[in-house]
Amino acid sequence: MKSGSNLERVLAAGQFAVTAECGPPRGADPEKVLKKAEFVKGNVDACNVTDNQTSVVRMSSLAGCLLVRQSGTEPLLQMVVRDRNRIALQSDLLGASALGVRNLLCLSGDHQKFGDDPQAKNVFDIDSIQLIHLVKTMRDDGVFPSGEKLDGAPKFFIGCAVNPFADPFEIRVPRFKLKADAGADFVQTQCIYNMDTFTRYMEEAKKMGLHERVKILAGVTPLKSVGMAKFMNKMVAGIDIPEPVIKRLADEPKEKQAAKGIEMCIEQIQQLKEMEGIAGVHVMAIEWEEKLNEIIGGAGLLPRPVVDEGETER
Amino acid sequence: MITGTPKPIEEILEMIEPYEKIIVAGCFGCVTVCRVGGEKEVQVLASTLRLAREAGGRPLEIREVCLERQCDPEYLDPMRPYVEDYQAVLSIACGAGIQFMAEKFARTPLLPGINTGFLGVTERQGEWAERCQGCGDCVLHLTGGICPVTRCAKSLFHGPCGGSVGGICEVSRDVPCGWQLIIDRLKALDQLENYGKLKPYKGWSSARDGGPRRIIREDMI
Amino acid sequence: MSISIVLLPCTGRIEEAVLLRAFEKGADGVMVIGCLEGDCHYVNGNIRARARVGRVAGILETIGFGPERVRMYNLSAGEGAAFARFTGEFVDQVQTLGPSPINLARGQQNQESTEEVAAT
Amino acid sequence: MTQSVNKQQSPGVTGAVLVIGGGIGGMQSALDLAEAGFRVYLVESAPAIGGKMAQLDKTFPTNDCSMCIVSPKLVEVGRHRNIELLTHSEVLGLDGQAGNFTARIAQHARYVDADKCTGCGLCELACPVTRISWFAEPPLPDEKKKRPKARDKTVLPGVAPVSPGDMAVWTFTVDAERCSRCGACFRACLHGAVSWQKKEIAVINQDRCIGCGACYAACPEQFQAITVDQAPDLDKSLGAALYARSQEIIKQRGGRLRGDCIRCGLCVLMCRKVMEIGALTMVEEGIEVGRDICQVCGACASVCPVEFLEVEWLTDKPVRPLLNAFNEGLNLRKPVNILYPQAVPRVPVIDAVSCVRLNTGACGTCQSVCGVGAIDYDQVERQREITIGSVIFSPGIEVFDARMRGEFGYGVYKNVVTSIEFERLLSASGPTSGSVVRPGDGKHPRTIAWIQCVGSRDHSCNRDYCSSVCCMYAAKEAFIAREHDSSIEPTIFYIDQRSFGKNFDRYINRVQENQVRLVRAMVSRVFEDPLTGDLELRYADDSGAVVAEVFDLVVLSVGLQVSEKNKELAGRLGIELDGFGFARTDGFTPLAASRPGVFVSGACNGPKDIPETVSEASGAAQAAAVGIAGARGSQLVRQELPPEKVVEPDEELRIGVFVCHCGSNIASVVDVAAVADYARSLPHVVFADHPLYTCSQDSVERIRDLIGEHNLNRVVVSACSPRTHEPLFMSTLRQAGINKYFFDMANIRDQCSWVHPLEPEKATEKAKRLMRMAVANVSQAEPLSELEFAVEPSLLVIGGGVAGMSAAVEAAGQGFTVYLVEQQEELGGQVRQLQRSLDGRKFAPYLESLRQRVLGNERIRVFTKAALIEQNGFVGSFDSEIMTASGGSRTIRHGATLVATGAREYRPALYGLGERDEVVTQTDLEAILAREPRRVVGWSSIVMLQCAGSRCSEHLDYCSRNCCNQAVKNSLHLKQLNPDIRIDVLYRDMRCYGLFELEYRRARLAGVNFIRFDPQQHTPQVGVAGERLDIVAFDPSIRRPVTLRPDLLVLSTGLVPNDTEELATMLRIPRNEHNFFIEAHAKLRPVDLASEGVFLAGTAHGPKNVSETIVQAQAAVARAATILAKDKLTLSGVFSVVDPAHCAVCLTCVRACPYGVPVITEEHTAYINPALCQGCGICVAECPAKTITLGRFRDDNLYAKLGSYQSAEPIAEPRSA
Repeated sequence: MKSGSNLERVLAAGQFAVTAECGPPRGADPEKVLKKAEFVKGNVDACNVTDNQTSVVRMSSLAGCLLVRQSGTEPLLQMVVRDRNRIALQSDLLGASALGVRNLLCLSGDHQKFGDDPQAKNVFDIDSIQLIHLVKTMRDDGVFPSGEKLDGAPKFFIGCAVNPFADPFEIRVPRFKLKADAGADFVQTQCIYNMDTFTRYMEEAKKMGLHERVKILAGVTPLKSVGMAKFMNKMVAGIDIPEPVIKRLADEPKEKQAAKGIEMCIEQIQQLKEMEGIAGVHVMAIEWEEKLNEIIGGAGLLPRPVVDEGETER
Repeated sequence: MITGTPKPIEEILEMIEPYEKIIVAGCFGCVTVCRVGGEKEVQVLASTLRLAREAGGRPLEIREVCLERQCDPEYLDPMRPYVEDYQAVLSIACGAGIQFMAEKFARTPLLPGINTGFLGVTERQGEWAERCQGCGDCVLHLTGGICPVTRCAKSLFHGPCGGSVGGICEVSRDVPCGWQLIIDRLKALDQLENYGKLKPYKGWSSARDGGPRRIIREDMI
Repeated sequence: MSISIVLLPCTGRIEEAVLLRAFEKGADGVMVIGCLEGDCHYVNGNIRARARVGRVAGILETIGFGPERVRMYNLSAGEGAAFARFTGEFVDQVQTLGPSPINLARGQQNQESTEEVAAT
Repeated sequence: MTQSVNKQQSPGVTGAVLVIGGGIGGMQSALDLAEAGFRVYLVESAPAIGGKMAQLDKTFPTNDCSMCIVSPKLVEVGRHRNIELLTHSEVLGLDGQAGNFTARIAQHARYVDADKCTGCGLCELACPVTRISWFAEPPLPDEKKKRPKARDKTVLPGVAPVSPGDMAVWTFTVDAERCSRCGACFRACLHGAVSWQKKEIAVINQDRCIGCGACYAACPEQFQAITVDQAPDLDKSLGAALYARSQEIIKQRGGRLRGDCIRCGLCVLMCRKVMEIGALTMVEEGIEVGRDICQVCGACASVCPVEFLEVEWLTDKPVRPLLNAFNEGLNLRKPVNILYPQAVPRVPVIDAVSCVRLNTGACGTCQSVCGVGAIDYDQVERQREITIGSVIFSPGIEVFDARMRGEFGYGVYKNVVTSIEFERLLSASGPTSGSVVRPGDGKHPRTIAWIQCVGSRDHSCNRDYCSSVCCMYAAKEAFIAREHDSSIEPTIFYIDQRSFGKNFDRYINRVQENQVRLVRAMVSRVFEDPLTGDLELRYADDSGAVVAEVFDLVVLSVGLQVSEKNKELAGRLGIELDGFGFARTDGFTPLAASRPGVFVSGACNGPKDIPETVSEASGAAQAAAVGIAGARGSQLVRQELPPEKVVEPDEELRIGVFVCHCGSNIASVVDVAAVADYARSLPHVVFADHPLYTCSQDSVERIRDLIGEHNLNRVVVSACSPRTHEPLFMSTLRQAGINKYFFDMANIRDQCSWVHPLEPEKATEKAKRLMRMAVANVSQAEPLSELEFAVEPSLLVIGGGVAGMSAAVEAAGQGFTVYLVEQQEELGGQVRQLQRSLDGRKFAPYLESLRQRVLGNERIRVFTKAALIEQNGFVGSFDSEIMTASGGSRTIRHGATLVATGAREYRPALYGLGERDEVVTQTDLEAILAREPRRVVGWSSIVMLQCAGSRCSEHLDYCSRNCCNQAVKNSLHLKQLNPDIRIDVLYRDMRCYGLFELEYRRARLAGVNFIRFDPQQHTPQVGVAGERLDIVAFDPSIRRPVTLRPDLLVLSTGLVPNDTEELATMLRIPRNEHNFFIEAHAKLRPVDLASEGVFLAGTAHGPKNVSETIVQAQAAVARAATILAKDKLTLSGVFSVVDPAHCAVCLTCVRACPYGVPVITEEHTAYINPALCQGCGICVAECPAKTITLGRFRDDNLYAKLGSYQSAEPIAEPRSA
């Protein structure tokens, strides 16, 4: 066990893992986090806590993680390289590990242009792949990247994101491989709608044996309406929703589209479960956490297994 | 070349508000080439300021000059005899030129008439684009001659990020994804294997993060 | 209000400083009259002139003279009637705006407006 | 300075050419010849040159303004020293032979002395006559002229209240000495202002007099006892005074507003005292009219300031309006008339039919107002003989008389107009100032129909040919009409869309996109609704049903035809015409008339549009020049000039100012003396004067003397437009020995007196200002030198096909050295693949003889398997590097370059071409017909498919122009070899333009089936059934599909240009998206390319047939000869100069120049070659370092003008070289 986290254990046991995510509030009220965490609780193996997603300022990811854990779910700390230089990154990692956070997701972070503070100076001292490498060095070698010895190495189950739908397609898998080479233990994918492209992606990844080196959690997001589907397809970089998917929603009357979206999401999870190399799903029910239970239960993934192996959570 | 854009007239008018008699100084160097600070722009700016001030009831006397370069001491000398006859110098050279002039003429306030931009190229008439950040540690040989530090909005060393769509960066429709360019170029050069290598963390000490930089070449002194 | 015509080889010769200088010398408005677009005797001089006139209009706006004091018109050499219509229209426009701020400041009574014409 | 005709010894031929016809063709021929060193006599029957093109509004397919592009040509012809213009003239006969002809020319009486006339137009303004009068029989020799007496009188009632002092008043007094005490004045005065008693002298009470002049009119002729005072212009004539007073009253009243009679008395005085009729009298109720004696000249109405009189009310005789022929009779003119505002020469002609002076001896107003004494009523027709070496016949065409097609109602229905009339309605300078209105009621039409082929393709009225231009001009008129008024809905009814020229199809598409409806239908009749004037058209639609549709206006697209007058003229010249009156020529010498030494060009050589006419005109100039090349330069007028004074840097500025009266054109409004006085007060002005006509011969000479007398070194003329007059004054300066750029002109006519006639004080102030600005400008003038470059008299021809070889032979014929470069091993080009020309003659013998003429000519150096790899230099002196197959290269120097790179047949992989033996192209078919004619007997059915790969975006997106004619030619040949063969031609539009229409008709009569298809509805399907081809086409005539199983499918494929990418870049000559070269101007410079000194001929320009190619080759050589025939080229002194001192080598000028002239040199500075600079000033304005200046338009010049327009600024130090 590299970190001993619940997620790592579930995956190590060969169980189909489920994660979800939880965005911290735009304020200091812990209740907001706790309320969201209630919806998550019992439905997942770990819950991502986002780090100033889309460059909109929110409660810090680490604080969010602690609140999530408090409500009884294992947190997964997201960390972007946009806002911290390598000094801050190392320091925050040590702190998170000390406070018992065991899952980590290394990200670049959206450009500040999209947030409330487009005038901010970004950092990007190192990039997300270099962050993976940095965490792995600290965890496995017990040294800082500078070569100085650590007084107690941090323990993390190291993850990162991959997007099979971004351009150019031909380097999507090589880039995945770079992340594996840098030391990623698991990946969560961008939400998948185009199963054809994703299948091709997986074929390539499998050819390189990546599914054996890294646990792949497939990302899904239930669509609330045809409007949301069209908007995401058009406006969100790296999201590819094929026309038939949109049409299936559009064929429903407006008031039934949400239910249809959930039905489609469940179907998709079941398909993914059958796909070789997929170790779990990451369900991103954006501002729709209350449906997690319905979706995950509907996909036959409840209750979540309890895997005991070695040490348990403190 | 160093590029720049004119400062808004309102901002300049505010800057020169206290003065009745100023010099508008252009530069025949980079800012002439990028058409923001040459003789022509001196004339346009001077005329504009005179109009605005006289219309406001406070005529402004302007001496229009254009120096060979504002970043070499010898070229500043011709201004010395008369610079103190004026209350301020409004320079439309780059920030380097303006500062250098400020150092040389200690008793005269120096005002910037342009916003200095970046090290860029003329993509076509009237359109300039950034190519280099002067980071002091060039990796162009590894990236197909395209700089990830400058051309990627996030200066990633292992791009592209998920924000690359159809070769365009999510930051702006007009910005090509630097990493798409690098990959295309590596492919054309048959050097795609360079992509698959992990790159070490960049040392930023040679860039601006190391503090104001200075080059001293003993052999040339 | 009266009009003075300054002959140019092509509106492509007109430049921002010249247009601004006309205002410094007391013009209340400046028309730039070139060939029809796509029909420039010198290929694209009128297109370039249009851009420069646009820039000057922007400058005039920021310094409170009003962008309407400078305008580009396109005419073919045979369109005397249209020329008269354009000048009438422009003079009316400038008259509505009144004397340019600089003329007001100078206390000038006689209002004038110059105009530049491209000969082809 | 002396002017002399330099008569060198010539080798038996005369170095002069007679050009008949002053339209665009004749002008082009004249200019090309004069520039190439020949003297030209240009004879035009109209009073001014310009022809049909001057009447057009816009031109297709570029929508260029016709007058804008033609007027520089007019000026150039008018000013050319070696072109003698004989307008209002006619050729009576031609004797002699090629090389030495004598022509007899009649110069009709113009009644205006062209040498004296300055074109001010005052005569036309003052002339009161507006109708063709019914003149009384002239008195018999011994009969005394007597005043007519009215018997039939009526009164036009309506008098406005008038009191003394209301109007600009003349004063009348009785001359006691002469008064006969008859009391006529007393009786005539309606205002009690005359006191008289029997046997007493009458006295006029000035307090009661309203100045109507009734007394003056009534005073018997033999006494003339009443004198008039305070009458401006009465010293000239009463007519002049009446005009002046009429204008004055109009001015006072603020315009010519219709109203009751204001008792000004002008009409009465005009009729009685000027026209010597006396049909009008003032009576209590109004004006009494002697209806029977009115001569209906319209003079009374034309001086009436309130439009009280209508000529139609005055008489029972038919009123015959004097229609303006230039405006196609859509408005009125005066007997003395300048044909149109831009006319060259700008000299009026007095119409002998309507002029009152010439018919009755009365009036004479125009003569009295002419300030230079140019009116000469005694002028008579003058005959003269001229000797010339060649003759060019280019009299042009007239339009078909639409009355011959009575079913359309032209001449009966007012709202049916011809296309040329519509052209005038569109024109900004036309009768309606460009407003589209119905002639019937002045309403703006919303729906307009064009009916095509009126007087074209019509066997019934002996107009079997296609007029070639109507499809395009109709589309243009419809398009422009919508541009004028976007609510107009145009519809064009046509048979075939014959948009066969370069970029024409694209234009038609654009027109359709702009909501012009095209309907393929023949209109059978037009009916007028007599109440509304609307017109109902009947036609058969696609389904065959007869449709009736109503339009507001109908335009008949009338065809072109040769006028009877020109047929007679051709007879006098002894040249043969065909049955329609077009000149007979041979396809391989397309411009040579039947009489040697006489050449034809333009539409008299078959209907054609402007660019083809211009090509032919240049080509005819070439043909005319070849035979007399030995006498080049022998008849030229040369000018010798004194040396130019060098201006010293510290020389004092001495400015002379001349303020022109322009007769009264300027002086009637502007106080020219005051302007001249003001000029003297300006700094540095040492002399000022105000001549009556500054441009008259004596004034110009005086200016020359004054420059010497006062030691002037700068001159300003305040007069009219620099566009027309600046060259004259500039050359005057040069003749006086000072640099001609020390000059400026203020246009105080157009910009002061013409636009502000009602505000003389303000106009005068403005004239002062404009003059002051010119003085300021000239104070900043720099002497500019006009650079001279030696010319290498040799021509580089690229391409050895028919175009290139013809050009080589032609150029060598003019005595120039020719370098002919051909990529292939053999000369001949694409025509080597072809068999017969459209007139059925074999190409092989022609090609062989042409080849021999090239190879046997010692002036032609041929390089085969060779290519041009580099060209440097500029017009007059290019250096070109030619690489040959051996790998060797050589550099040649030449003055001009001719591009004739040609085109080849397009062979698309379509319909089985290249796969199946029975699918061939038209070229393949021709080869079979030539080599294996017996195969034809074995065929029973052939299908030809037109536009195979043409006019479609996937293949060639243009029409290749030849294919329809080729299909017709080959069909006829097949029918000749095997009369029983069935031929089906599947086509979209049969584009047998011009006289090729006759062949198309012949083919139809010979039984060839023509089946139209519309690719948007039914493209023919080509398949295979069993072993045979199986073609299904929809036949619109029976409205059902037909299946064809031919022995052979012949594809009419188009032409594609040869690869010229490198050449285009090297010579900086642009190509269009189909890779054909783009000529310098689509209309007027069809064989010039954008780079100066580089010309174009043949299919590299666009698809064309062999005759058209030969014409272009001749034309391109004529254009090149205008350079090569000169020893040196003189270029304008106005060009851009880079001062390297501050050049930042930023490339801004390099990128901004539309001609690609600036370059960065090895000395690290931008350089602008003066020989290439066009002088637009774009680079000057763009240069961020302000280090480029342009001759007369430097910042100093512009700032001086701007600085002086509010008040005289102290003038900056004079600039000097």
